[in-house]
Amino acid sequence: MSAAAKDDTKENANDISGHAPHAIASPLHLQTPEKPYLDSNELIINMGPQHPATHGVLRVILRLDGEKVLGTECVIGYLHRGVEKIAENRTYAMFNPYVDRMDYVAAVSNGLGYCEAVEKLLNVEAPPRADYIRVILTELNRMASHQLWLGTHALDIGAMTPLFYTFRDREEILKIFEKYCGARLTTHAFRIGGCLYETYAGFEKDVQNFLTFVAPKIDEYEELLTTNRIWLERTKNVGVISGEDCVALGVTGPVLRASGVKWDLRKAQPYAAYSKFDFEIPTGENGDTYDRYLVRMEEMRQSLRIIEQAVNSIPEGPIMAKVPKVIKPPVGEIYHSIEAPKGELGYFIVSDGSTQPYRVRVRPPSFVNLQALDRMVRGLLVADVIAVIGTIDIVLGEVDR
Amino acid sequence: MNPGLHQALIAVDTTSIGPGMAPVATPFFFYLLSGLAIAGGFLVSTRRNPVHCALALIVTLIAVANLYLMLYAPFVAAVQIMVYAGGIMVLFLFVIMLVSIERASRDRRFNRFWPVGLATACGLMALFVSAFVKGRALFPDRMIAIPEGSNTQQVASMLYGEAGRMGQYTFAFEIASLLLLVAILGAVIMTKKKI
Amino acid sequence: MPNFIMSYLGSTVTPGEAGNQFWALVYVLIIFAGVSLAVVAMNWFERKALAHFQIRLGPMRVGPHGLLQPIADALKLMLKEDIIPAEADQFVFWVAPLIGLLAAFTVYIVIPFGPSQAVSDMNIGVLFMLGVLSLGVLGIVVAGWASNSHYPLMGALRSSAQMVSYEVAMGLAVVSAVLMTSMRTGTGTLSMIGIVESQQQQGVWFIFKFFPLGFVAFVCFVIAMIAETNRAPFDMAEAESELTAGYHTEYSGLRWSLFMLAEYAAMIAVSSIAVTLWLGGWLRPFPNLLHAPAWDFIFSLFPSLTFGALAAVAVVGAMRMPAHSYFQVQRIGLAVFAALLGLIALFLLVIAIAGRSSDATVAARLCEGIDCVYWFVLKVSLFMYLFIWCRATWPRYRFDQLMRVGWKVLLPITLVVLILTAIVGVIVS
Amino acid sequence: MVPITTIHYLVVAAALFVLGVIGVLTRRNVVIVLMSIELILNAVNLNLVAFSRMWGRLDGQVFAIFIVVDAAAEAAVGLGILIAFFRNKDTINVDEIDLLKW
Repeated sequence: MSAAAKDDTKENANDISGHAPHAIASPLHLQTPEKPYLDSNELIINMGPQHPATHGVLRVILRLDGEKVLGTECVIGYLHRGVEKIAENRTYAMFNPYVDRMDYVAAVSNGLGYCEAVEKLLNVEAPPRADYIRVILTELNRMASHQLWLGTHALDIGAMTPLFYTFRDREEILKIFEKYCGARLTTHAFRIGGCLYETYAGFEKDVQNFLTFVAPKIDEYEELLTTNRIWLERTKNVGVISGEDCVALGVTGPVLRASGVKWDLRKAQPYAAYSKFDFEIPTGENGDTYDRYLVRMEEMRQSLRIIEQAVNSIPEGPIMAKVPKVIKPPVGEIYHSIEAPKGELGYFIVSDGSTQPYRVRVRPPSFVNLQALDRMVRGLLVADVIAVIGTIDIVLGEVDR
Repeated sequence: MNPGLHQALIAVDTTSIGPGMAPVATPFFFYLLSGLAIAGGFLVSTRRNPVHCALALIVTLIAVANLYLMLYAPFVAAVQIMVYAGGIMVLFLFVIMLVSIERASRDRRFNRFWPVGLATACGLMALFVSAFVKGRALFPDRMIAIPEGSNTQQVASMLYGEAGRMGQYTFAFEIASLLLLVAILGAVIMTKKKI
Repeated sequence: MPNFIMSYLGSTVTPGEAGNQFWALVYVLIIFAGVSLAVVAMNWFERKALAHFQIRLGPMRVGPHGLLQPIADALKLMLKEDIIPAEADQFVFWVAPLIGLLAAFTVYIVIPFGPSQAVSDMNIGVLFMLGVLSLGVLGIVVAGWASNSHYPLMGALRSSAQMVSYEVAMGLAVVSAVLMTSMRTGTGTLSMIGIVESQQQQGVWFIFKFFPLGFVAFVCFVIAMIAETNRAPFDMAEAESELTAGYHTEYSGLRWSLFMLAEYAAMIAVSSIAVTLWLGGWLRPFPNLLHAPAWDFIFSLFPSLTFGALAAVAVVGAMRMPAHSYFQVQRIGLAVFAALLGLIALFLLVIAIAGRSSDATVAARLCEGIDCVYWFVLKVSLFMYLFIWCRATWPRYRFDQLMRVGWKVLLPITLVVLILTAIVGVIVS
Repeated sequence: MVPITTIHYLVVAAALFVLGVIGVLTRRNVVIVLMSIELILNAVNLNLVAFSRMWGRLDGQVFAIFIVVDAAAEAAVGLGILIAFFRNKDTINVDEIDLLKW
């Protein structure tokens, strides 16, 4: 591409981002893996914020040599709503629905993390029945999140059909949510201290029906993709990242496990009722896109196992612990993290003893995992960038908050 | 050549090829196609933007291919369209997009020596005109029929030979294939960044 | 005047060969209208078939079972504002869709729908069609460049590289089929009609000739033809998730629909070529084996039976419409459509009976013509289904993998097949 | 109307040839110079095919095919050199390509 066109892009990039001057120049300061011959072939393009494959409003500035990626820079913040600041002006209970809007694909997990963090701060424990309900809904939500990931990831790589299959099955999960709490996506299912709603009549039966319904469907997805030659070519050895790199970058979740690190908070520091269930942590070996795919597929099956055990052994009893009407935690701070579908979701809450948190800081898995993008796509092609963005499984609501 | 004989030759020509094969409205299509070809050629040497030049050249190439068809050379016409318009011109467009065009479209169109070049071309044209005027007798008006239906077979037998014999041009044909191979290698080596 | 019009009917050569300009023009118009109609039908069929692959219904609202959806879409696209980006090269932007369209439609001149149902039978037919098809890439390249935008330019560069590469494999596969035409007679032919006739003479479709050589060449051609028309899984040029829409990102409205028209016309064209070269073109199954007037009559019934079956499907659809008053219009519409199909079936039936039973030249020729066109179109529609099937099943290749498949897999295979075909041909004859 | 004979084709070919020569000698952009060379080759081809028709022999057509092959080779190598040059000097103007070594 010509020098003139490149200059145009640079200017446009600056106009849109509106960064301070030193930040503006950064795309050109990206490290190059090898010395360029001459820059006559370099091309800088903006992928996003309006691009069908960036899962929302992610903007990736790509520096290309032909089709080869020399470097990337993610520009985020197009969906920034100031969730953490909002928390400082809301009571603890009032802030609860806001967290659902971060990772809106896995809203139940977000709520669980927040409720448990505040419970720790208050020093209360949810009753066992509430814990079991929480596990069932959270694992259902993990299924839903992975299904949505699979559909969109396959669509990014060009396979249209799995999207509709996964959406058909995800619909059943959303129906259960709707019957339980009236909402499908941003559920606000849990309250601080337990659950607000008792399970509806036939809840167990619905869940068990879903389990028998969905198990063969997972095989169906795998049939479409796992041994598909083109799928293998597009995903094997694409976006490889080593376990050490993952740990160094703070990457968690399936991405970390696919690189061979057996780290799952449900086992490492069990919360809710997870210590009572028997399940495996699937890990990969190569840390490539295909392994991440396999790990997530296996996680869906493990989720089914957990749900089955939980539904079969759900205890009777109260669903709400004794929590004061006005929540006023003692002065102090707490960090509590759970294993969300995308990785470690942590809440750091500082209390000054009033009804409102002094500071809430969220550690969103998508945001941290996204930082590995550049490491994964250097030297690959443009099409691989799409595949890698899909495989990291980001939700921009959570990245930008 | 007297006009009567001339007419007779033309008449013989069309009948020998058969009633179905004779092109219709020959003069009209000839003038249309040659007009297109020359207009395209003019645009190639005058347009500022290389992509416009390439499009004009494609028009010229297709018009010339149709002129070949009118000359009963369908195989050459097909080769012209396949190799020139479908292959070489795509290569040209590819290269135009790789190298700077924005700058080229702002730059001066002609080089420093353009008056000299133009004068030379005018001289050449004068030469052609004088040759056509004085040497009219060299180019008889006759057109000898070439069977169109077996054109491809005949060209093939000249290139490959038939019935186990080498054709007249088989050796040249092999050399040409070697030339192409060398050209491919040369182009690859030339454009590779690291060999 | 009637004599002038009727002069060609009863002839057994193409209008181009008969030197009949009037009928050549009529054939051109018929083909133009037919291909446009086929593209519209293909549009509806692709959306419905793809939808049913993906457990959804597809268009259902505009007309019964969305039958009028393509027309509504065409209207919408035609009425849309014609946007030319300010920085685009106006003239080139304007002319680019026309180049692709012209290239796609010009190919149909040599495609034989029957022994005399072609505009012209050029003796360089195969070369002509390869050459003209390769012109389609110019429209794409020029469109990508004229948009003056990054994604279209990348799409254009990708597709030019892709189409030029796959043309090589495609050409070699075609050459091996052309080589097969020379097996019995000693001299082969490049004429499309000649190729089908030599399949009839040799008594075998070239897909089964020298099994598996013909079959391998055919498969290579099918892969190359999917790549050549920029369809999934080779839709690099317009990879939606990577390059937004590739070379036609900046196009909208009528111009965009011209690109789509060109793409679908090219799909039908390359399928026709595959059918002609390997699947016996217009020949019905077993033309030599089941050669008797009775068999001729039975096979002549197929067109009317097909339309009758379609009419029956439409009738069942109309009866299964929900009883709600909202569906009353749709029910009537579908019934009318069924009646239309039934009428066509009846018409074809009458022609088949009249053509096969009497000696009236015009009726017999019409009947034969309809038979040929029917078998040809049937084979081509199978290819259309194949295109949709591929699109629903496979992910997209990456660009370097695509080039690798083209140069390192297809090219050597077609070369080897070509050489083996020549060797086997020499040994056999 | 005057019947079309060989001389007509020769005149067209001469016109194309002269236009090609003008392009080669006066344009700055090397890509366009190469295109003009293609124009010249086409003019020659047209002559050859017209003569082949005039004499009723196919040698002219065979020569035309060889010239097309030649043009393909020339375009490939020429454009290859052009790209290599552009990469090193960032220009494709004949005025600025005036050193044998850099």
